[in-house]
Amino acid sequence: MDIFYFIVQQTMFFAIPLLIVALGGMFAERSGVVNIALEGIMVMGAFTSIFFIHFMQDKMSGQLLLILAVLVAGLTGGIFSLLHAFASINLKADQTISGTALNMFAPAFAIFTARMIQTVQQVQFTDTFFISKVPVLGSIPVIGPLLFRNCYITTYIGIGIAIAAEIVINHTRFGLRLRSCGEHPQAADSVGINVYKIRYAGVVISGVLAGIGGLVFVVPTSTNFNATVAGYGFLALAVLIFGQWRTKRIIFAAFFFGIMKTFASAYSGIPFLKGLPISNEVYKMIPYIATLVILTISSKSSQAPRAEGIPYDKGSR
Amino acid sequence: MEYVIEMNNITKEFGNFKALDDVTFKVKKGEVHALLGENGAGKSTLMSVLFGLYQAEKGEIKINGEAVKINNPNDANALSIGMVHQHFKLVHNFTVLESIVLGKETIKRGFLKMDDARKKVMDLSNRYNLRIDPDAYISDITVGMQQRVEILKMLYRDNDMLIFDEPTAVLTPQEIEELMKIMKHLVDEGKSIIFISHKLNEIKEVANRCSVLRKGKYIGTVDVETTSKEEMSEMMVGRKINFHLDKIEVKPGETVLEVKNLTIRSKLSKKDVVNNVSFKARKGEILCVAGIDGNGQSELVYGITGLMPINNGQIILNGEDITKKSIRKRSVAGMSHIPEDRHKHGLVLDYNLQQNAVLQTYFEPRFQNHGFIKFGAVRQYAQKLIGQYDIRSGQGEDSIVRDMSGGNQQKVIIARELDRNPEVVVAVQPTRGLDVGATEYIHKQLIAQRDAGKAVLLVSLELDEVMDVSDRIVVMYEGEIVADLNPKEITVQELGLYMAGSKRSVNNEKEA
Amino acid sequence: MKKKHNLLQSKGTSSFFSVIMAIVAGLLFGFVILLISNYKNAFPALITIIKGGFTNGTSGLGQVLYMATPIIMTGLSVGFAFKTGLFNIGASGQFTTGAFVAVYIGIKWTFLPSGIHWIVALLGAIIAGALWGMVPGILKALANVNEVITSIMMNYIGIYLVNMLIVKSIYDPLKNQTESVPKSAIIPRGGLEQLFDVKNMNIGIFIAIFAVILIYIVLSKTTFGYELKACGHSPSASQYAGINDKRNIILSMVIAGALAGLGGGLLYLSGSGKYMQVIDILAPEGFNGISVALLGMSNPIGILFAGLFIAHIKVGGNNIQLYNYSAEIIDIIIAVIIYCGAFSLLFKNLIHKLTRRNKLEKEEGR
Amino acid sequence: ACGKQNDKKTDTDKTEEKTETTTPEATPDPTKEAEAPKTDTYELALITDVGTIDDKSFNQGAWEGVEAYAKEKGLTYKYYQPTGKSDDEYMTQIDLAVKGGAKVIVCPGFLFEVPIHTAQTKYPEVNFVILDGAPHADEKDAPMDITSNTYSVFYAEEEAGFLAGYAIVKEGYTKLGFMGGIAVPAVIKFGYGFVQGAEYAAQELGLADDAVQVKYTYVGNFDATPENMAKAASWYNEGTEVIFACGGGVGNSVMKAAETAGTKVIGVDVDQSSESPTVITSSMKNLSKSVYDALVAYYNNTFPGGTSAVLNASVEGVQLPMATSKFEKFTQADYDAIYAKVVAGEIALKKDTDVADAKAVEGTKTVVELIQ
Ligand SMILES: Nc1ncnc2c1ncn2[C@@H]1O[C@H](COP(=O)(O)OP(=O)(O)OP(=O)(O)O)[C@@H](O)[C@H]1O
Ligand SMILES: Nc1ncnc2c1ncn2[C@@H]1O[C@H](COP(=O)(O)OP(=O)(O)OP(=O)(O)O)[C@@H](O)[C@H]1O
Ligand SMILES: [Mg+2]
Ligand SMILES: [Mg+2]
Repeated sequence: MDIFYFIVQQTMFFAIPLLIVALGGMFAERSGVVNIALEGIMVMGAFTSIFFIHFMQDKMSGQLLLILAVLVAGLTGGIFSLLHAFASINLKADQTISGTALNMFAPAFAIFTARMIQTVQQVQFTDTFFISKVPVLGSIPVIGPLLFRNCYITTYIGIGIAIAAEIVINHTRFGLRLRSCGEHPQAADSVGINVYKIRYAGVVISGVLAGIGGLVFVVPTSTNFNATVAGYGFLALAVLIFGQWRTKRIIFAAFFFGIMKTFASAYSGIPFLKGLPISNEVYKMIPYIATLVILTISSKSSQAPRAEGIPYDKGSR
Repeated sequence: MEYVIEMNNITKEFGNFKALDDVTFKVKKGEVHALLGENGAGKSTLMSVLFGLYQAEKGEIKINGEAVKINNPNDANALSIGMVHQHFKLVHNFTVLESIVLGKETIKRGFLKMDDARKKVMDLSNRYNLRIDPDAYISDITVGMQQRVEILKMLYRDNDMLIFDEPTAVLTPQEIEELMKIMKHLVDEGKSIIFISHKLNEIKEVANRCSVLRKGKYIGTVDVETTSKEEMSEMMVGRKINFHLDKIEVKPGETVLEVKNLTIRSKLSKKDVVNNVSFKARKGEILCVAGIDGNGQSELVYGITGLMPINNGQIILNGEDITKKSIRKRSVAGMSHIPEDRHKHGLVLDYNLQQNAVLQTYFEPRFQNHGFIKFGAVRQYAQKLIGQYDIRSGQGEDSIVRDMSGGNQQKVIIARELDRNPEVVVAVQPTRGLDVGATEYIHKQLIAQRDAGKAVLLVSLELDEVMDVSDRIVVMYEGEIVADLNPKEITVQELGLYMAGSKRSVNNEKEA
Repeated sequence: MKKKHNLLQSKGTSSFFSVIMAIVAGLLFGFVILLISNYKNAFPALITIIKGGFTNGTSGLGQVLYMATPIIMTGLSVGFAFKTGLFNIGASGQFTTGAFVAVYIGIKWTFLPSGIHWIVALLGAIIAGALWGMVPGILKALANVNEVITSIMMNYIGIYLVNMLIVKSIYDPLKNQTESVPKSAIIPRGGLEQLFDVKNMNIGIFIAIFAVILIYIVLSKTTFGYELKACGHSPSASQYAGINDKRNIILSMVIAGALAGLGGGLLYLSGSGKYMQVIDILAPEGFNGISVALLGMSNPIGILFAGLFIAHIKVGGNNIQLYNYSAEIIDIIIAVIIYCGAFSLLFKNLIHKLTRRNKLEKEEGR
Repeated sequence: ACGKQNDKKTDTDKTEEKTETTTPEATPDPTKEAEAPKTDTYELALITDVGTIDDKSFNQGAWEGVEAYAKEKGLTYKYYQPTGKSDDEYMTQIDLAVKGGAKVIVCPGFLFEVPIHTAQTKYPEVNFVILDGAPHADEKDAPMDITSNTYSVFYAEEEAGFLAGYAIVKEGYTKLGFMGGIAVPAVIKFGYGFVQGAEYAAQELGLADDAVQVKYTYVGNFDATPENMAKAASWYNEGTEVIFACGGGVGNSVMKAAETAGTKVIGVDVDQSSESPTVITSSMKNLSKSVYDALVAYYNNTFPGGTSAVLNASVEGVQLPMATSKFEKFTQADYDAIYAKVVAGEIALKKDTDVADAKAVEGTKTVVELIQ
């Protein structure tokens, strides 16, 4: 049973950042803007927020600091994503252009700035956020050890974001309008919806979430930030597509990938996997191969938002 | 306050192209006002200006006598103007209800609250007899229902001035009739309607007055009752149009295309959308497949041309069994195809006119040499087609097809498909959305093909076209052929009965 | 006069101008950063960046060519796929597998005569890359799986698989990298090492240029290219026209993969003392390829110059270390240049408008 | 043509070296001079290898040595960062450093073996210090070929690992882990030494057979990744008490896992105690000291050029930072005692070249569980 709890707890560390960022990507793409800048935005979000923690940790600590850092990360991501929005919405440019540029810019900027400020590029932080057991909730049998021990508040933030995303996309006016812009912006425009504004909103939400995702990625897995999120932005993109641009499926995809990753990296501590004559490198490949296989089976009916990637031009027919 | 809508001296430019040049257009309260003009005359553009999708460079708009600025559809909406667009603006994976309320949602604390909306929509639906299924997805409903959704969108917004941009181009005769009734009903309730159509019969039937545009310029407004169709069309194109098609008698020759027991099963519904269909198309004959939209005509054509796999049956072209042949092989064997959906199938919209002109022939020796394209030959060929088929566009053979008007896009396809000197022409709604001039031209081209001894398989939803152009008519109903008729021996009314499934003269012999 | 207008109107020219604008903007931005970090040396540093490969005589130029070769190939790979409507984000994995097979053949197939050995090794790289590109192609064509996600997956599978195979076959455990490739499998120098003061200069750049020209011809002069682009623009219309779109999707990815794979071979057989290390990092050349393709506007010739340009200012960026600036500035500059590429549409429309107005006026006058 | 020019240049440089006036490489090529008129010059240079200058590990350790000496003597100094990883690209950096006026160039890492082999003859007036490697030609199994302007430094990592393994078992831990970055010689030596140190302590303590368990793996990278963190977490979850994190950024992942599991980490290369409270000690090689010493020697004209040294305990090449270690039972006296034994060569340690894998260095009291 212990090992089961352990697997679930570890899975969270992989799945939650992927989930948050992929959901961010969903908002952008369902508004019609492809956002391959997720990786770069994650780097920026993680960079400023970890820096924030680095400077503030003498004055405060614990969950308050982390929540403030989450705000900083989101704010940074949102602002940074405006560049993407401007290029792909106002300038009607190919959306891979600014995405690629942002991905390139972010790590270089993070390294450059960190060195300017503190001479070393790693930004150190002290982890005062770890929760070994949530009071009361952690004591519930099964559920407690599963969800409320050895965790970070960011896990709940992630889950909260997922629930909110589902509600916003499917049950609010904004969500309805956002979806219409991603599928048929001319239709949206003809009923008086400002496609540009909605798309800006979509991209900025994706930026906010990707920024938060960057922080959520770093906090549980390292003691410093070294200008990289190890390709998780691209993986989040994959999770988004795997999840067929739908909240519930994205949640599934993120956790599927997270659990595969957990098996792949923690197999040596998992009894039933430990004995198998499978090498390290094969284990590393498994999550990706499994994803490929599942995709092959499940993609026949997959349909991206129809207007995704196409700049909206009022005049065009 | 005589006019509800006054558009004075409107000028609209796209780049340096004047789509509207000093156009004046006035609509009275409670009338159906037709707007007539060739393809590309600027009708849709004028309406888009009125609806706030485009801003005019010059001119003023008065609504109910007051000068207004309409910067976006919201402004139009606020002024009680609604529009059914030429190309429907519906989101394919929204439900009917969602589509109607989009942009004017009822909400409670930010959350959608559909119940009120549903009630209002259903009330309207009942009141105007606009039958819809509020929970069906747009992608699953017929074009006719989509149109009703579009109309309900306007009514839901309590609009008084309604613009219908070519609403009938995609409808079946029955649906058109229904729409005419609805329009009259709406006008009776005091609403004003602008009605764009290329079909003079419809204008005659429903409109009070008619304004004519030609090449972006305002020509005049006439009273429909006192003006003949001929007069109106002359105003429109600047010359006399011959409504009577001169067709010489041609004796059909041997069979070119034979379809035997063709069956196609839908992947989604698992129904036989084409059910054991057999017919022969002969040389020197225009065989028309008539029927109400959605009775399997599209699938039949997809099956014949190879765009869709068939489940059973045989297709024989000039004695050769092509059932299993690729699209390319069929095309090379002499099958031309004027597709139903010109944007999806007929054209590579981002290619220029030249490139589209050789879409079916680029691999022929006249256009390539060892895999290398002969650019000079392609250009010359495109120029030839442009001249021959009067294709109009900004930059001639270098125009990107996406930027061309719908009518001219269609002409590119027609030119390409007919110029290949095919054995059989499969034409699906070749004149959809085209003005009378262009329609006349295309009909003449089809007849010329027939006169030259080709077989023409024409799929059309328009009864006039069916009756005028074809030499023989087969009627499809629910995937089956229910009648094989001679147009000279039946009336339109009779044909309508076959199409509606209330009469049949051919039995579906499974064994045959 | 007429000539001039045609020149300005042609797509190529206006693209060229907008790229120049983007470069100027990027350099200006870089200059600002130089000023902020240390204003004293900012100007000479900027000059050094602009001079790039021209700073150190022939050795600098040699370096540019060396650095440009692999990213031209991955750029070509990405750009070619773009042209056919596919986003090949998997150039990295194709590059890696190509490199591995090249190195493997180089090390193991020493029975091959020396004039042939390197050619076979490069062919191996091409085939490996092609296979790696084929998987997303097949999955896209037959199972409707988005090629972006499969390419990302194939990148990771590629790196881990190659790591495993290296360790099993051609591993130098002391250095955690492959053994060194014997001379017979190293791409010939062709006398270039005498022209350029770089020890290991070779004819790889010519192979890359050859690939560029080949792809250019295929895309713009042949019926095959016509088909591929048609599929890229409209799969349904291509299908209607009897073009086998599934086959073309697969072929596009195969070709894109082959190009990236060849890039891997060219780099690791360059004899520059570059070894494949057993490390879990995706080859950055693949992602740089996206930048190169975008900067080159997916046009093969444009990609060639984009690759050379990026290598050029990277060499410049390396040299500014002497002014005590860190080389990351170059990445920032390149990012800004690519970003400003987004303005090209704006710029192109402007040129278009101007020239069209002139043309119309002229026509009216006539 | 180029080759000739080079020869000429080195000739002139040599003559200059004799007179020992200006910085080397200052005169020969007037065009080059004209091109870069005002660049600052840096007398001491370091070129980073795979990591960065601030990697909290190998490169940084070496850099600190350069920095310390330069600051002390008021010399100009600078590091250079290659644009890519290949012999040519390293060579380009050496060229650049020489152009930048370097007299001594420190190159951390065996990746510099081939480039320095070229550079030591191309720039005879410049001196090179290579850490963890010795120059040799670009051929398979080429022997070491070192000239009088190059000093090659190796470290007895197995001794450093030994000290750590010994101390940790003495401290009372028996469930150990070794998480190496990539299986390069230095990392392997650390690992083997660690296992042997554990065994030695277990023998001393008279523990039962197989009392000490060591999980042993190389993760395949030098980065802080969630994968590494999950791997470490799974070990801790299974009962591992201390992990020797031997691979740059991998350490940060392991520390993270330890922080959440409430367990311990052993750092590597440099004193990593400041990185995380979980770092109980660090298995150090005295990178900065050895670099510093080499520079001192150079300026005292006693540069040990032409030699390759293995810095071991006897020259304080390796150590545990006792001052910052968080031992409770293991005392300074214990440390001094074992250190003396290592210095005296009383303990024969097996190295990477001696045995095939870590399984082969386990003893009766220690079991190694290889995780591949
Ligand atoms: N055009 C359509 N025709 C038939 N069914 C459809 C259509 N569009 C969507 N559906 C189905 O209706 C359901 C709701 O669709 P929707 O797009 O809202 O996704 P969802 O299941 O609500 O996912 P999420 O909540 O994550 O957005 C889905 O099961 C979907 O398969
Ligand atoms: N967004 C646009 N950009 C450039 N040209 C346009 C645009 N919209 C319309 N045009 C051009 O303006 C002219 C008028 O187009 P419009 O759609 O108003 O014609 P129409 O009268 O509605 O024709 P149809 O009967 O074919 O619908 C055409 O020549 C068309 O090519
Ligand atoms: Mg939904
Ligand atoms: Mg129109």
